[in-house]
Amino acid sequence: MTEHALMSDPGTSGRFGDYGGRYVPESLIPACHEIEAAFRDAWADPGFRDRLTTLLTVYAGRPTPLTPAHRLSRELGITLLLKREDLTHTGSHKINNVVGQALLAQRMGKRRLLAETGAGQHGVATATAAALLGLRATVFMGERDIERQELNVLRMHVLGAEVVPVTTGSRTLKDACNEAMRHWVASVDDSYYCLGSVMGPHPYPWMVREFQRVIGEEARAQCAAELPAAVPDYVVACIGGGSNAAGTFAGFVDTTARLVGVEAEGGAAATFGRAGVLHGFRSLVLQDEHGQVQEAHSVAAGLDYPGIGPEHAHLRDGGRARYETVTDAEVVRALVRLARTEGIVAALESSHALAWVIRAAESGGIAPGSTVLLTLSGRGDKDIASIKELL
Amino acid sequence: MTEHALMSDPGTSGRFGDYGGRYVPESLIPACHEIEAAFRDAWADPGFRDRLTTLLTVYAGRPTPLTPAHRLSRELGITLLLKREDLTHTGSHKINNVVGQALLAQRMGKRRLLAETGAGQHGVATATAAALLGLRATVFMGERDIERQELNVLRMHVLGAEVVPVTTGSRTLKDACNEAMRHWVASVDDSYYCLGSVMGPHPYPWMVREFQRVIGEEARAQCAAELPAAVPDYVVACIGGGSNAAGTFAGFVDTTARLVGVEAEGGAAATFGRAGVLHGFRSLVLQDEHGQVQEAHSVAAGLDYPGIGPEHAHLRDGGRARYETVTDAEVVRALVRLARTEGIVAALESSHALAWVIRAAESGGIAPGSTVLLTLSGRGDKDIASIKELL
Amino acid sequence: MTTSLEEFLTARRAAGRRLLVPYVTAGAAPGWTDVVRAYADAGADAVEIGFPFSDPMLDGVTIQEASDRAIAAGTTVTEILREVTALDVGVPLVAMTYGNLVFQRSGAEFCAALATSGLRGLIVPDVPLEEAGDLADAAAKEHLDLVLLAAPSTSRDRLRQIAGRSRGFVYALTRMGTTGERGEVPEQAARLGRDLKELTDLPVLFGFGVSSPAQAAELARHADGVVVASALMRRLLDGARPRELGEYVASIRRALDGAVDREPDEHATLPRHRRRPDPQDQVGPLPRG
Amino acid sequence: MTTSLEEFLTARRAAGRRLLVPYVTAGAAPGWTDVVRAYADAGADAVEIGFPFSDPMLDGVTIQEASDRAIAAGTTVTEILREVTALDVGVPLVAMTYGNLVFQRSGAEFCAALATSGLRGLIVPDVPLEEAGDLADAAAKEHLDLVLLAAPSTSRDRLRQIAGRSRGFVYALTRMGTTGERGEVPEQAARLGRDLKELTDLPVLFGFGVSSPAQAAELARHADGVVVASALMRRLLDGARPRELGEYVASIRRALDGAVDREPDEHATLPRHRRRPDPQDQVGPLPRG
Ligand SMILES: Cc1ncc(COP(=O)(O)O)c(C=O)c1O
Ligand SMILES: Cc1ncc(COP(=O)(O)O)c(C=O)c1O
Repeated sequence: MTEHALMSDPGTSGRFGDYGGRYVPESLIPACHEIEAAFRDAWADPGFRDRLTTLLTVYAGRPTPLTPAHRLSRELGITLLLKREDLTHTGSHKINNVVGQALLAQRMGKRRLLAETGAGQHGVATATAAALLGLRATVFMGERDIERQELNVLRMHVLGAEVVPVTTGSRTLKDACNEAMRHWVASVDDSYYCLGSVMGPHPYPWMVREFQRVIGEEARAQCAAELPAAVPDYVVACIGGGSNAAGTFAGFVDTTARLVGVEAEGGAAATFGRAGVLHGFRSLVLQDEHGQVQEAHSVAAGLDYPGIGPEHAHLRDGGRARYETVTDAEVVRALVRLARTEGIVAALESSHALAWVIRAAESGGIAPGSTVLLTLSGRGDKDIASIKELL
Repeated sequence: MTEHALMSDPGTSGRFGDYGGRYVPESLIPACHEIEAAFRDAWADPGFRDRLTTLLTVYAGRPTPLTPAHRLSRELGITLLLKREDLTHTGSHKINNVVGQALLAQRMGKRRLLAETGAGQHGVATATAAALLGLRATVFMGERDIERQELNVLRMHVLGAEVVPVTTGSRTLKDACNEAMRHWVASVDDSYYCLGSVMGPHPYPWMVREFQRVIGEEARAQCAAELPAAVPDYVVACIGGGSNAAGTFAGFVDTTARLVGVEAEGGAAATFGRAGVLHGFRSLVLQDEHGQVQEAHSVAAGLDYPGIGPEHAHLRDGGRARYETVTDAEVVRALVRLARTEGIVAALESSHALAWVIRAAESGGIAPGSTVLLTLSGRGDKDIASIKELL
Repeated sequence: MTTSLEEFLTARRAAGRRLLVPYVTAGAAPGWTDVVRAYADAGADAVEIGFPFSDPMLDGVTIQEASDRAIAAGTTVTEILREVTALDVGVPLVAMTYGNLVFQRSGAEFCAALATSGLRGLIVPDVPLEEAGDLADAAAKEHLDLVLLAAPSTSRDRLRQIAGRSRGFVYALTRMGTTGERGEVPEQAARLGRDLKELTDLPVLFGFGVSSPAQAAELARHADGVVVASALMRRLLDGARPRELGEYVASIRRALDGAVDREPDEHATLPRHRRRPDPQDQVGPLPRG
Repeated sequence: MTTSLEEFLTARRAAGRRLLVPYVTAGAAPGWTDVVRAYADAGADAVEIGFPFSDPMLDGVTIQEASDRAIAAGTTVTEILREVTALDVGVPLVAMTYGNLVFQRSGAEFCAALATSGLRGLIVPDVPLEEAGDLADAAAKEHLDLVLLAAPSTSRDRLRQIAGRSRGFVYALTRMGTTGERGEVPEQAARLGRDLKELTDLPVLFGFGVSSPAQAAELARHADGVVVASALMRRLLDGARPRELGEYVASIRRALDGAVDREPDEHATLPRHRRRPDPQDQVGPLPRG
């Protein structure tokens, strides 16, 4: 894959360099083919695009603003711009992808959306889109996440979705993915698997990135209006599976901006992972010497994932993006700092990106005077109860 | 006051017909004068207006979309349009007013914002604007509300605000207002009282309505683009103090739209109140035969207020707006219904407006085929925990 | 025509007396009228009677609590007036309450009812100058003195208007803030007292935060006297009997009398027992209207 | 050259025998190799050995739990291979695991290791046709049969490709869904079996949800035999000894043998005790490679 083709259509193989592919049971192959064909068709259909754009605009609150973080910028000696995905309906970038996939499911005649969820944001978004389009929704969520993201569980209930607790393994996102896949295998006729990040079998990593591309495209135009240099020096986003980062990077991959993905230290597949196959795709995976996948550990339920989207692994290998880690303690401090300097309570997930920016700016890793675009992937309401004890 | 002057500048007396005025202790009179002068000055200053508009745009997420509620409209046989204040930063229309007042406070050289809060939305908005502008914030909140809106209390803490529990009286919004006023009297030199609704002494009812007018003005233009008749048949909003309704009505008061304010049955000052003086203004107040103010009772903390903004009392007397009540049970049903038909979890407060629309449409009170603009004043995340038991 | 509040207080002041107006919340305790009597006996120059309101914006916790108790016990304006009508304590009684009770029917009706019950003055802290016009007229018609408040934050120009419009006395707030006891006498109070004294011949009384005889005495140096409320109400809520409240008023009375022409720094050493002053020595008792 | 999995099964089928492949998760219980022996003794035509993986996407709760136990007990690929090398049970052993274990170093290395340990086949449910190219080549090089899966959702065209590319047998999924026991034999299984039989001479074995001897017998009617996994693993997790597992396999063996040429509706009344079939009657034991 040549440089200019970065973040483009990965073709029928769904490969991003060595990564990606479609490692699923034979039972799911026809469904994956069907989704790929439907997505190619829809994505090339101006009618579909219009419908999506309309919903994102009149329903989900796009475009989201670009907020200059004046006070924090001053403290850090940089220009920090926040892309405000926290202001979307349901409170995170997840809605961009879900509205797209739900429209696709409807177009395909499916009656039900299946989803895995970690922080609950993707689950809430899925429950939301299902209600909006009159579909049913079944959301798989690890028991541990159900405990720490109770607000989102209740939201899903109010929205009429069925939340299925997953009691296997680490009882977090990884296991919810397994369970959702299993369930999908069994109900593929009437159910559409609405995957929440740039992972899973082809065409998901590509399709989800395309649905999230709107973040990067909006931000690119907003930066052009806001910054003398038009393009920021850094483009930073947190990485769970990597969808908000992929959507953001997609808008800047062909610029001079340095792309930085920030992982939770306890779930840093790009940093500590080895190549492997999980949940239908080949990528970097946290695993022990024997190949058993490890449990991720992060204060942010949405980053508690031992893999990373295949395209990120490819961007890393090629050096186009770099991946950094931050600790839980840095993240909580960053969350509070942003709240107290800018009045924005960001999600713990998003606070990872911020924690890195703070550390890098304060240690000279980001040169003074640099311009930084940071995607604030979601709002922190869901986390307030769980960080109460950490304050 | 003649018909054409409705919802305009109430002059130095701050009177809306028989209502309004400035019933505060002498100690506060200079502060009220100072604020009135500062507001008049700022409101006439394009620089101030620009700064406000910029913050509302790049920070608070304005304009908010107008969402056609397709599925619910079909069920009700009407065209229901939702003005999405739930999508603003912090999740309710309160931010519009608070950003305006906080800028004013800063312009006046104040160092601290005081606020009362019921649902916590105004408190969160105040804490937010204070953080944004580098001011301190002290928020008074009834103990009972602190219990039922815990999420918002934690948000205020994270934002660095001081939350003062009010243990007097009904321990809800009314008492928080008393306490905030008392505190203001004692600290008027360095503190600005950031009042959360169209109430209190002049210039607050007018000023807050002006800061909220953006809702109505945006909605007016959006309706013009969306509706063949340009103007909806009904314009509906919930009423606590009445700020989201006032801001909305201001955009339509000079049209043919019927204006409807919806109160909680247990806090329906416009319906069951008598003229009285409370918290610095003359208006309709729920009181017993002896003149003691009654406690309001509503499932929505933000509507638990025994008074109504003075301008609403005036609009009612003149017949330009009408005021309706709904029960807690209808409200919870309406909240769930909107969630399941449109994927929008509205605040309990906003669900009052919806509950009336549903009842009126289903009983023929709103004729089939009517167009209805409803201001969705906020999102329901804060209420999820408390309605859990009611589902 | 009977002596008005203003005439009564002015006459006493003319006699060289520092004025003392103790406060009681009507209905805050059973037999609260005995408290009024005890105050009068202890040397009060007038008694302020609070008509309890559910939302007393300018009051601190003590008077809030007294109000809540009174309301919970079923105290109403009608009932208070009935009891007051039967009271004859030789000094004027002044009603203090909030606008919502005053305007229940109309300011005129309320004033008429007060006057009929023998009250001589009215204080409504949430009805400032601009809102007081009609009420002042109505009060005047009933020969009821509508007392206006002045605050440390009030401009000199406005003080002049207030002084011009107030009747009975000018109620000077010692400080910004609500009622309640405080330790120090703020410098701003002294200034407000001086300013008002320059602007008006009306008696000027300090209120808010007068919490000890010594403090009362010091404050009185800057004006014509004091209103004492929370310090008394706290004792009443703590279970003090009318006699005990009367003794406390008497101690303030002594301090005030001793304070006449004394320097402030001597107050701390005021002799404990002084001759109890007899109001009759100065101005005769108030004839019933 | 030694007999391949495919040759072995084809020969047994040629002798008129319904093929039976029981499954065990390596390491799920101490002495799991005795389970393999018991299976062989009970008339298995091959034994499928699961190499436990942390995230077994296609497995139901029973095999997930067996995998978790095995991993918790420290089971590794190396350790399994060591134990398998020492196993000689007279029928071919087939590895079943997930892509992540296969690709740890490379498919080629993994296949070589399996072959060295005497395994004859490999099943990787999350490596479908498109992703199987290199792995199939590597397996072929090691004379290891890479068994591909076919599902009820697989198109006829694709079935043809799978059948063409698969070695050893074709693993036909009885239904959409994960492993685990189910009551009925779905109609779709029958159809898939018929389609595959039309397309290939490879043995076609049904797997997933074979949960009773009667069901095994019915399924076998539509193809060449069955893989039995969860029903055995559940018993193992419940504490069954190798001998008891062997007895269960024997009961399936009897049902399969009895089922030859019988109509499906007679299965329910199959006599309980039939002569225990001796595999040697049909095809000789597998010589060690
Ligand atoms: C707010 C927020 N940000 C980020 C993520 C991580 O997902 P991704 O890496 O796909 O953007 C999540 C996942 O739940 C989330 O809720
Ligand atoms: C979401 C929401 N809507 C409405 C209200 C009521 O306020 P108002 O009547 O001033 O709009 C509140 C008050 O807290 C609120 O939080």
